[in-house]
Amino acid sequence: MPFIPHTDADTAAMLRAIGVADIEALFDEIPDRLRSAPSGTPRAGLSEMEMRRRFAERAAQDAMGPCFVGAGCYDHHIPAAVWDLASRGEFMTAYTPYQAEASQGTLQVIYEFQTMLCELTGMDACNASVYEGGAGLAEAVLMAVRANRKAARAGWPRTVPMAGAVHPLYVRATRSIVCNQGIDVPMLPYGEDGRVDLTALDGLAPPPVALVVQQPNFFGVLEDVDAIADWAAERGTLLVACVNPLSLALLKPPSAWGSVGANIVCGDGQPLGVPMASGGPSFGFLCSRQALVRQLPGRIVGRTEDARGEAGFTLTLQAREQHIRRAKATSNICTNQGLLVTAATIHMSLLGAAGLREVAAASCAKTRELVQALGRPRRFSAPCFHECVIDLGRPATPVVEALARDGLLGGLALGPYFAELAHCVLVCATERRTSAEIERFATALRGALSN
Amino acid sequence: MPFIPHTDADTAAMLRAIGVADIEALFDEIPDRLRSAPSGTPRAGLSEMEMRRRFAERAAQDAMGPCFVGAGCYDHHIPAAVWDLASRGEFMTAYTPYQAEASQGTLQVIYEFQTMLCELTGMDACNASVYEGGAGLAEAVLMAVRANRKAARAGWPRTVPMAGAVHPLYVRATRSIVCNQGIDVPMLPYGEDGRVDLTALDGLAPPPVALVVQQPNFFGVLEDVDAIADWAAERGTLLVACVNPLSLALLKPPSAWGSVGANIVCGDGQPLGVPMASGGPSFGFLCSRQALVRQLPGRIVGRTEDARGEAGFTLTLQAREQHIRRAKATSNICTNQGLLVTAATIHMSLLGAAGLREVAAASCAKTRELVQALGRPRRFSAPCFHECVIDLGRPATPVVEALARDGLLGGLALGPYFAELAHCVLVCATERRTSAEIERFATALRGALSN
Amino acid sequence: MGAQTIFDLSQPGRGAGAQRPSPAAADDLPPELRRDAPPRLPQVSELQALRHYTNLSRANFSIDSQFYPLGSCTMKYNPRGAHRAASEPGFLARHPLAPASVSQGFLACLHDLQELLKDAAGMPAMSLTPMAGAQGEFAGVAMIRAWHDAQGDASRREILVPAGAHGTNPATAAMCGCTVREVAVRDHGDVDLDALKAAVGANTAGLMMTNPSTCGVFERRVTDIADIVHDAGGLLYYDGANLNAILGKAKPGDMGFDVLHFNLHKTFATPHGGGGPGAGPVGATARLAPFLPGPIVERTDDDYQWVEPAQSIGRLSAFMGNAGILLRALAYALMLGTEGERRVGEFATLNANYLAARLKDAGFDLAWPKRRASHEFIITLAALARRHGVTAMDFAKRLLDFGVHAPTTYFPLMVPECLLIEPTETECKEELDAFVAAMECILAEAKSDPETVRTAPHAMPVKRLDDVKAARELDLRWRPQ
Amino acid sequence: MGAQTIFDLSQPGRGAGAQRPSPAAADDLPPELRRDAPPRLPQVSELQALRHYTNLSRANFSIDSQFYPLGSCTMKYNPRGAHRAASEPGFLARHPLAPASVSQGFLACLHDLQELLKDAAGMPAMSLTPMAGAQGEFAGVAMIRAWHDAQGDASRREILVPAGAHGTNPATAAMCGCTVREVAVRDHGDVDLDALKAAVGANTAGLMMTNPSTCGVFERRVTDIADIVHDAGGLLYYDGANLNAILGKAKPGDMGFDVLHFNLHKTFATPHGGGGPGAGPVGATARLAPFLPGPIVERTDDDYQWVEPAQSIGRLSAFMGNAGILLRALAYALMLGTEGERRVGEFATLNANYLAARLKDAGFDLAWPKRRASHEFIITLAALARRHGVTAMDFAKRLLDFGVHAPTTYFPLMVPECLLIEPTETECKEELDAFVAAMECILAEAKSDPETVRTAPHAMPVKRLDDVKAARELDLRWRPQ
Ligand SMILES: Cc1ncc(COP(=O)(O)O)c(C=O)c1O
Ligand SMILES: Cc1ncc(COP(=O)(O)O)c(C=O)c1O
Repeated sequence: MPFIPHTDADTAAMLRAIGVADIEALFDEIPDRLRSAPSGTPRAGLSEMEMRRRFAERAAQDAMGPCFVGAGCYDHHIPAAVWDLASRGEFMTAYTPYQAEASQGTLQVIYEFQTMLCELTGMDACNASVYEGGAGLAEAVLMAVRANRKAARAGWPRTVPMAGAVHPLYVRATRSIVCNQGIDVPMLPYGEDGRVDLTALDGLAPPPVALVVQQPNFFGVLEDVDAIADWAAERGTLLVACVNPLSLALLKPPSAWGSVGANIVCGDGQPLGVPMASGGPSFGFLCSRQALVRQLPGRIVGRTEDARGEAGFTLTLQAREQHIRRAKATSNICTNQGLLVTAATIHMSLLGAAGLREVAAASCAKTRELVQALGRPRRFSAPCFHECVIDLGRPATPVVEALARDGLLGGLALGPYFAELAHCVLVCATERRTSAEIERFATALRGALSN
Repeated sequence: MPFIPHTDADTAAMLRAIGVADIEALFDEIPDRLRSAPSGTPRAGLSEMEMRRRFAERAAQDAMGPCFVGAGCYDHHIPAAVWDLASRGEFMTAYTPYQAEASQGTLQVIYEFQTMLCELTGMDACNASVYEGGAGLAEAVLMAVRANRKAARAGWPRTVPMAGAVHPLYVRATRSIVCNQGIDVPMLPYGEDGRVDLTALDGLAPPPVALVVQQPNFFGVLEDVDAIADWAAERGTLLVACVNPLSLALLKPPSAWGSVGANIVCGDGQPLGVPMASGGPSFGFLCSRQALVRQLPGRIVGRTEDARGEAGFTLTLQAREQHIRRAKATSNICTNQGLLVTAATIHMSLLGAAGLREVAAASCAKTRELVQALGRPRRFSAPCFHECVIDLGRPATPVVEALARDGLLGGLALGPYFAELAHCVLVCATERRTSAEIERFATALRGALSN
Repeated sequence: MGAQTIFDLSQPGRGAGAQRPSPAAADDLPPELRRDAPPRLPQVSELQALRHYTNLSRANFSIDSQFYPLGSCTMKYNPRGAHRAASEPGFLARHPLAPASVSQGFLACLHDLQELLKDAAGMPAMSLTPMAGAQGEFAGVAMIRAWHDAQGDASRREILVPAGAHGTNPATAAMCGCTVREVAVRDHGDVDLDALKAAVGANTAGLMMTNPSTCGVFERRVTDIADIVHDAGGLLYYDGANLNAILGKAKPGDMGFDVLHFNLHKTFATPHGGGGPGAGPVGATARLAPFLPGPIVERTDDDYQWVEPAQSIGRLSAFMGNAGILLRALAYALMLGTEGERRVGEFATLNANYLAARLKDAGFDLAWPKRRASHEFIITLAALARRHGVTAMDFAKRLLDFGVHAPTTYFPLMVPECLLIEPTETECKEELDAFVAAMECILAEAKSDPETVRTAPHAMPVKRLDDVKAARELDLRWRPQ
Repeated sequence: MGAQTIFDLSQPGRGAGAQRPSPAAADDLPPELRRDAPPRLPQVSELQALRHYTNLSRANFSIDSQFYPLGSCTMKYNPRGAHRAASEPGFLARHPLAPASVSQGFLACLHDLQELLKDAAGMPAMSLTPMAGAQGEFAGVAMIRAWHDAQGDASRREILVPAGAHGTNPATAAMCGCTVREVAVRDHGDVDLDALKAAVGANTAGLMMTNPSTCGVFERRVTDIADIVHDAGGLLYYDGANLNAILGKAKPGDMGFDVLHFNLHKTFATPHGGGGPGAGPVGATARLAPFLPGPIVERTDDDYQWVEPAQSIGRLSAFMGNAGILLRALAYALMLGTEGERRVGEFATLNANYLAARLKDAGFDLAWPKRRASHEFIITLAALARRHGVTAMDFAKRLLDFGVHAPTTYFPLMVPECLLIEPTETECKEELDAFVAAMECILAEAKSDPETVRTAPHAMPVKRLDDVKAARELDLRWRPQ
């Protein structure tokens, strides 16, 4: 029997110490009619060997050639050291660092992580992660609504519009979460250039409590974030910036958007050392200006001193959290995505600003090469980052399916997300894609389109 | 540039401290005509990402279906914990434990390993590994020749016969090593049952210094070790037993062979948690009776006390070794196969005697199932362990090549090792082989034989 | 050294050269959108980073290195085999939006896990998507809300929780736009049924509870509770954090619960990762099934497909959940088998009752001495605190010096100076005995030398940390001196 | 706790259940060949084993956690990328006797490595099979012997080594059936040419030496040495343990050596593994090439093939060598590139000379103050030892308390109370400065408080260990009490 160390002698001695005849007796407070065995035919336990064989076979079933899909999850190189370190038992099997003195490793990692994210985003504070990008955006919206005192005082409606090209799956997650607090999340239209059309908002009075913009947006297009930030600042609307942290190695930090910058920055950390792994676990991050620190959800680590006056780290501002503040907490989040934060911290240490910049630039360049090689028109005119919408001139879903049968992920068909883009695919080529792979995609696409 | 941390400022400060103008100046004692750059076109350094892509492609090139070859290297299950632990930096990147106080981890692991091997073999002492099975057998032979005082006194010729079915590659390695000390290694014939034919020795006077027997032998056949051990003991010939350590979970330990047992036990530890990995790194082990401890080559760990009287571990009997005894050392071995010993120790802890016994028994049973399924006659009549020689009735090498093209390793063709067995293959099915895989082999073989 | 950060090791121009792709221009990005100055990330060599994080890891306690009798957290052995199985290259490289047609291996795994969990829950429907217990709770309360709305009963916005409920329960209710009402717990740790009867009414959306409860005892009248809530028109949410105690022995579905979550990072042994990730699959009875969050895997005759339940509360995250954790949980469940699952509950309970008995003998006060411990139990140090000025927190910190992680302190809130102790089934008797010995030793110290206990820990990388200073003089990020 | 072994944790009937295959009978094995009683291996749970070995690992120093200025050992950073690359499933699962036709990926890797190493050696032939430096030496001396035999000159059985040669050199010569003769080293660390001339003769098989030598200096008259030996009919063996110093700067083949080995676990950064494994490829000039040990990879027009050299000394192991280490070395060399290789030698030398200069300033005596350090250098504490009764060993042990591994002590043998210090190129200036600070601190202690130094270490898991007792009261295996 796996994992249980008790010998018969142990069990007997323990039962004696308790003073019962058998283990069954320990369940005597459970009413008989609630006792039940697992139903169906009993499953024999598999040995580790058998279990791994099953997993290996199933994983092999799904093995694919090169991946040209991004859409919030990117196939970047991860240095071997990242997961060799993050998988050390002391990181991987540690509990939440509530006992600070026995958790200095985890705590210092988070403190370093917070610093790195503040550097990337230009914000003053960062939490120790939320679940992922979509749920993180929901937390950011809730936070913005809580934090906009002016709006609350003035009784503005709880409306938080989103730029039209915010990741549609982030929008869905945000809506299902924030609707329970009566927050309305309307979508703004996107223009022919692929960027948000703010004129749709111009008439609004009172203005929205907060506004969400994504940079680069779902289409890979770069928004005019200066104009958006200024629009929001002028109206007392809090600006929530949803960003790809890797892009910030090249792009202006949200703190520097327009004249005053964004108020809250969120996003998904997957590009920072997290394998695609079907999209999870990854981690969401949430940063803010100093003024909003007490509205942040989730854990935050602070540096302090020990009884000898030496520096050390501990969870702080816990009065925001559910285990202290209960129904009045800033969020219900408890378990977060700590191990991924550890990996990301190590990843960023190994890459540094220069390395991240080169990864971002190489991904941009590869995507340019890809678009060129595919020879199909871009759907949107504005500059893009490392993703791009391509018009195939016919329904895209069957084409993508055909490419998949050919063994490659040839972009994301957009029809299921935007009916008007049913002929389009969103493609991405990270720094890992070789010219040979790009050529393979181009050839396969030509084949698929000629059928 | 990878791995070198020096900034320009560091380099400048360091050169200043040394008092030279540039790094070049530090090489001024090398005569000019000996200075040389690498020849050929310079190779650009690859990033880790590029390097790993190359390796991944090449490894994928060699990916094979199920392995039915043993012949000294076996496809056993290895618990995930084994290498997760052995790959911890503290084990993997530690140096030889010469500084005992800073190496208690490695030292205690070796002490535990020595104990486990003594338990398996029944011997009194074990070293901390030699390179592998073949070189280990050479060390055992050298050791036996050094240790047989009676033979030396009596001036017996330096002859160490080997049983005819000792692994032919072990024989080759042993010969190339021991021939330099003028030791002759004749092969004894094997009989129709696949076991050694000792009658060939019976006439010999004086008897050989030592005798080597392998159990199970290269053909997978079980030798009559009791008779062999008694034969050797009666004549003052030292018996070197070469064994598969896994088999000792089921089989009689060499200490119990005949009335007095073997004197020296060696073998390869690969079946104890070491991946096949093209045959290396694995490790050789060498065990002996107490009387011969000082003749053991390589490192040995002993338990002792520290200055407070607490137990601790240290390298001991170092006066046998090259760094102390130089030309009079028992061997020139320095770097051994330590990390593999660590893995094996963890492996044995996880499996325990019962687990090893079940692995061995399951491998025996699978091999029986395989032989049955293949439907070809066994070549040797004596009982076998988890390998078996099968007669294909036609030259085996092309058949094995055909099976390989089919994606499976269908046994080892024996022609290159034993001309008289050119129609035979040595097959093995470990506990990892499924009935489906066995069926696949059987079908493929039928196909190959019907061509 | 303790607090030398990676930034302190940084030097301009240093880096890990092997991690840099070949430089590429990105000149076509509009200049006004580019950043002026690079972020001040560390500039260190690969070895410096490796050594820094290796040594930081060594400043942690973990299951792999210590015993963690941490009540409510179920810190049991996290099988390395499950970790490796989930790390198969084919799984790690799978893009979340890969078509289902080329994802049948992955979908088959999720489907297997759904089936397994349904059986353990005693419920006919399961969604794997919630990323932790709290997100499972959120899903559950949102489903309860949506159900009432679908019945045209939009006034039901009150969630009841027993006193001592875990903080995520009230926080979840609030996040779902509900109000929270506490129900008292009686002497022996059971819910006060009279108080419950008084609390339910037309506004009752539902009740959230654990069973075994956070008091470490099995709620004996759970079906009465279910009847009271159901009769009042409410629904019952089962917080599965304590499921380890009854795995293979009893099913929440049989107790009258309508919806539940699992903490796979507890009951199904996936690692806690220093705070996460986890997974909180949510199960439902037939009437709540249409409201489950998506996506869910459905098996057709030909293959596996993603589906969204008809009246789904929606997505809770962009993709499908913490896939890697789900795979680990499946690996664990497969290794257990039916028999192994049953033994989990049995030996978790045996260990807890043994430890309770031993500690009682050693002179510690059990919070509910007349009850069976479930998988965990509570001792209260209130008397000790009064007598020797040594608190539960002091005890907890001192335990660290003995190489044992502290039990959960001051939870549940209604037991003064308490330690909530959960040994789990994967610890052996010797480990439990060593814990008792440490507790006895600290108890003796508390009497003879309370200062040592009060100023503990002494053998950790840092001494006791000043939390007040941390909160007052916020230092949330490194800055150059 | 320190010395609680895995056997002390064992209980009859305990085990790691998930590691047991389904039981199978092996009834057909002859009863007289079966064992009576099972070996007394540990019976522990998976968690017990995991925790035990995790904690044991934490009692080690390692490159991943500490600086190791260990002369002659080249303890530099072992890239994790190389480790992962060599761990590709396709490589780990490859059987050593798989036909070459289905091993082209692996053979291509070996061939690339052979080519790389030939270039670094300045020699036209290379065999990868030796499993460590000492086995490379064995191959080399056996080849020298075989060459003389092939010339019909079987009387040449004497191997010369400079005083202070590494122990493996004389031991190898002896293992090859040769006798050993030492040649003196002069004041500044160079070989005494007169002594050499006197030593060579009709029995001279060859000379083994390192260059830079074990004295940490480059042998300036190496070509004169080569001429003397060659003129006397002998051959020259290059011990490549110190090649890190001249990588990309000079080649042994150009210096007149006939055969050499690499220590890939030094120069090519493969991990030492707590004692091994390593790899010791052996290179040869054209005339010695036919004698190389096999197998070697040859590239034909179509593919890669295994070949055995015509007059090969034979196999040194059953299969083809430490494949996994060879793959790691190739990965490392590929990441370096030509330019990176050159920088290895340069920065290894820079670090050594910097450290030597700093220590000299700090008052330490360099063994050869007038010479350039190569990648390593020697300080002698003889004066200190006399004055304060503090030995080089005491210094070494005290360094451990500062979190630095001790340098190599008492080697080479001819320098009294010496420390051989090799920082390697992968350590940064701050690390070297911290080492100097520690040395200064210990120097001050040696004067003010020698007892602290003499009884060091104080911060390790154990105090100084009793080696004499270990050798006198041999305890080489655990036994039940
Ligand atoms: C009783 C109880 N409920 C809910 C939770 C929340 O689960 P999670 O941390 O996975 O969000 C916990 C976690 O500790 C718990 O103990
Ligand atoms: C100078 C020298 N030669 C030879 C060797 C032997 O190499 P190995 O330990 O790989 O057998 C060493 C190892 O430390 C060495 O330093």
